Amino acid sequence: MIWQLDLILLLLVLITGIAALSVRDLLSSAIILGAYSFLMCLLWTEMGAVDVAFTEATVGAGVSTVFFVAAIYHTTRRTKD
Amino acid sequence: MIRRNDDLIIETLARLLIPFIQAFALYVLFLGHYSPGGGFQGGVLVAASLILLIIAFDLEKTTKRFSEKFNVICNGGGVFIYAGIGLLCILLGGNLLDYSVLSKILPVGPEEARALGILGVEIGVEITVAACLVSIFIDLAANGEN
Amino acid sequence: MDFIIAKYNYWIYIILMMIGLYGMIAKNNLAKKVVGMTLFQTSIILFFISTSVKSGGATVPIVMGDPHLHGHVIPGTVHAIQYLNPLPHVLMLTAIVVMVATFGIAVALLMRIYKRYGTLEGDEIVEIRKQETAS
Amino acid sequence: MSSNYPAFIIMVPFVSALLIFVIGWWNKKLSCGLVIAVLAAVFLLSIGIMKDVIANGTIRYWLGGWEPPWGIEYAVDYLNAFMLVIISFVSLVVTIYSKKSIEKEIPDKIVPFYSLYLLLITGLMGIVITGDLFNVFVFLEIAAISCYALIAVGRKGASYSSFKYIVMGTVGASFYLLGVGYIYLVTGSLNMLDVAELLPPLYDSKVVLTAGVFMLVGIGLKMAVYPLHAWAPGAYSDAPSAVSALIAPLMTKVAAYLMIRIFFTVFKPYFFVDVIPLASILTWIAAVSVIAGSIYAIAQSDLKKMLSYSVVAQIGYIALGIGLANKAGLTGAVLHILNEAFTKGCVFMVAGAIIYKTGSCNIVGFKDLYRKMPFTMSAFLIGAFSMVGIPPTCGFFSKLYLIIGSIDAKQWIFVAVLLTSSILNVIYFFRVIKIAAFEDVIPDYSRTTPYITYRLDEVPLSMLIPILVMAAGILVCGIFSPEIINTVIQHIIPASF
Amino acid sequence: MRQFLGFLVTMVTAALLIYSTPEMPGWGDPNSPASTHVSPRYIEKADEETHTPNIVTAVLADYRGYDTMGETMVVFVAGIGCIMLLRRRQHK
Repeated sequence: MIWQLDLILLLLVLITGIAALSVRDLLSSAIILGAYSFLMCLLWTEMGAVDVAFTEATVGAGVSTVFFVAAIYHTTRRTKD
Repeated sequence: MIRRNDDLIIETLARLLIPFIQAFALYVLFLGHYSPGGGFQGGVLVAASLILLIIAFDLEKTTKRFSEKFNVICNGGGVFIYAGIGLLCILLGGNLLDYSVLSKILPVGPEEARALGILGVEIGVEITVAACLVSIFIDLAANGEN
Repeated sequence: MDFIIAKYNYWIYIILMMIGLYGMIAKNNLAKKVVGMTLFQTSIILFFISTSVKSGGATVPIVMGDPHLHGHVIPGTVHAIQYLNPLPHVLMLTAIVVMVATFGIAVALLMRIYKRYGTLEGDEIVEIRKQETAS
Repeated sequence: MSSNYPAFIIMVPFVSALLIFVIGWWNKKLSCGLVIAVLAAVFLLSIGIMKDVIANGTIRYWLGGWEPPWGIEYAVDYLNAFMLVIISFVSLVVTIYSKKSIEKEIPDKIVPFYSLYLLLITGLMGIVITGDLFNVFVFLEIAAISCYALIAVGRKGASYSSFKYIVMGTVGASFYLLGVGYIYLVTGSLNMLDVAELLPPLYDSKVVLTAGVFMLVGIGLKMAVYPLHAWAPGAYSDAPSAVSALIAPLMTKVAAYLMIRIFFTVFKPYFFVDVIPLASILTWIAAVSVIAGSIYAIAQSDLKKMLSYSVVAQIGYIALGIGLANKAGLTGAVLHILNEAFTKGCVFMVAGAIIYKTGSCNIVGFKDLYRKMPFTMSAFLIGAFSMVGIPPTCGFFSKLYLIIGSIDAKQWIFVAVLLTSSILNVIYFFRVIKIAAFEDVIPDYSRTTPYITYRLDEVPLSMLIPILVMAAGILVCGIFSPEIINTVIQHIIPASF
Repeated sequence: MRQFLGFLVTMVTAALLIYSTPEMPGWGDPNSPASTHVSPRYIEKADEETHTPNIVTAVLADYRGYDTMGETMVVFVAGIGCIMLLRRRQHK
């Protein structure tokens, strides 16, 4: 456990989390959410939860981003907030 | 969403990558006892490879190979393997999901029987997860038009 | 100050959870609510994983096997202090699966809603619904 | 084999949910028959468990053969067995009813519908039977996710109601999970009975307090008590009529069961009464819930919407009984769960029958319904009597116990709240009955035969019989309520009362 | 209004969480109850009792296998739910 790395990752997670919620374009939001999931997965690897990190990498950064993009393709990218 | 687009680079890359992804998925499944991984992660990887197939080629062609009926059978079949192993344990005189009684029908001791039970269960999880995630993706991508 | 640093993981998880919760309640766009939902659920997973950490040289919860025993160990030689707590990891694997299932259903619903109302903004949908009941 | 009943009661509906697809490909119409057969078997199993519990006391069943707290266990006591019987019976009756109504409402999706329907019932039974805190979360999500999908195929605009339910339901389940996490952090265990032993020395800890608050808020969201009820009216009224007849009686009541479990088993009763005053806060919330739900119900012109707000009001009664935390109050709460299961099942099925016949359930259009559908509407009358609390029905007895409980706790204001709510119930139910029974359609004199001839226009028998069974159930439970209390409910009350 | 409600709910929840954080066991404390009550048995006995060196897999599929069955059920429910929500043509 290296606390400097830990802290940097936590800050990045916070930044991407806020960005995913506040960006005014749903497609960007989906991609940032994927990045968020991937950073979260790095954080968990760093904490030693390898199985959980593996799952999050495949599910959060992979499949759910694909689902979200597919849904946005059929709906709209527009968002007011 | 997904139409035929004839992009040579993407198709070749997909052809190259998909076998490796699926082999890695099997590796993750069978080495789940010794390294990170297991049924769920393997299943998601299989689903990812199939989604790549759908994106690189087209949806209609893939769903022809991969009928809805087959998908639902896989979907339920995986869960059925899990539940079946659990119920088999009851038939052999144990509690639900007590894999150690599998040693009565397998030529191994109760501890190895547990390991084998875990493996069987993980295979069921892998099939279900792969089929389900692909089915959700097809539904989302086709938007009800398939 | 000391106590902020000693538990910074917990503080970050609280902040993250608040971001997610605020997004779920205050955002008007339904897709943004789904994004908030994901953030909220991930923060809870972060909390659980944080509880599993043990300082003092504990490693990932995979037993270091003896190559002569096919990767297994002699019983009684493993001590709890050497490895991280595996139980929160197990629980969170299940929680992630639940998360992706909820996400799938929510996204499918988003598409149905868009097909019906032609928009994803919450207030516009409420407006259309009001007109429907009035007529 | 009988020792494995608790395992079979989950596995039988679960495996059948997979088999429905096989049978559905062969013949679509058979899928409903299979569900009925399965639920009949489940009902017999739950009766078997109930008998076993009455004969031998609590059943402990170790899943996977691992002793608790390492493995997951079922700990089936009187309360679990009682809830199992209620769930299996109500779902059996509603399934018989659902055949015709689903064939009319969503004819193209019968097979996946019944599969999800069985999984929803599996989820509800899983919540009720298990003795592990995290396992409750898993089954809560199974029930909730299948419920989201089932609601969304209902009448126009159901998908938005379902989305609202997803957002609030996820917050509820996640809060519950967070509470479980806090409990795990301080005790290191997830087994309910083990946690109950480990917690008392830690009652001063702020972590335990937070855990309790989060779990109760999460369950409150699932239960739809007043300030957290926003999802309930839309979800219940927009769902297909068979689904609303299933979830309105069962979903919130299972959450109420969970609240009783957390209040009185996981935490000792004195924690919420003496250590932190959460119980009295709950009673006040419940009182507000009762009054607000009734007032909202009066304002509705749609029958299903009115009944949905009435669910919010009635769940307030149960929360009030739990929050009073004395013998009569808890008896009233548990009896009211039984009463609500029958009453809400009955009136929602009547609403579905009216939709089946007339296509809408706006109250203004109910004129002459008593002449056209006399049996259905008399069942509605019995349901209304039970909701108001008129003596031979079960609602009278549960309300009586709640009033006795309030008097025991010296909370006179709650007595007033309960009586007021009865009056409000009279207002909103008898408005419906007045239109349906006494307002005639104005004869059209310009036509050659001005007087309308009244024909009997009842729903099909397979829909009518379940409605009448439910109505009979309300009366039977009312008449035999002393026996029910003596054989079952008095064992549910914790010994410290 | 919605923003205000969101802010209020968020602040109340945050206040409750922050209020309880100081009393939590320290982060990474090997003697916290979570690490000493149930989990040591898994770590020490998992390989011996199930012949599975990956403790997470052993606990996931064996000690708490019933949870995992529920998890599979959840995935199945999501798949069927999406079929029901989005697929227009009946599969025959």
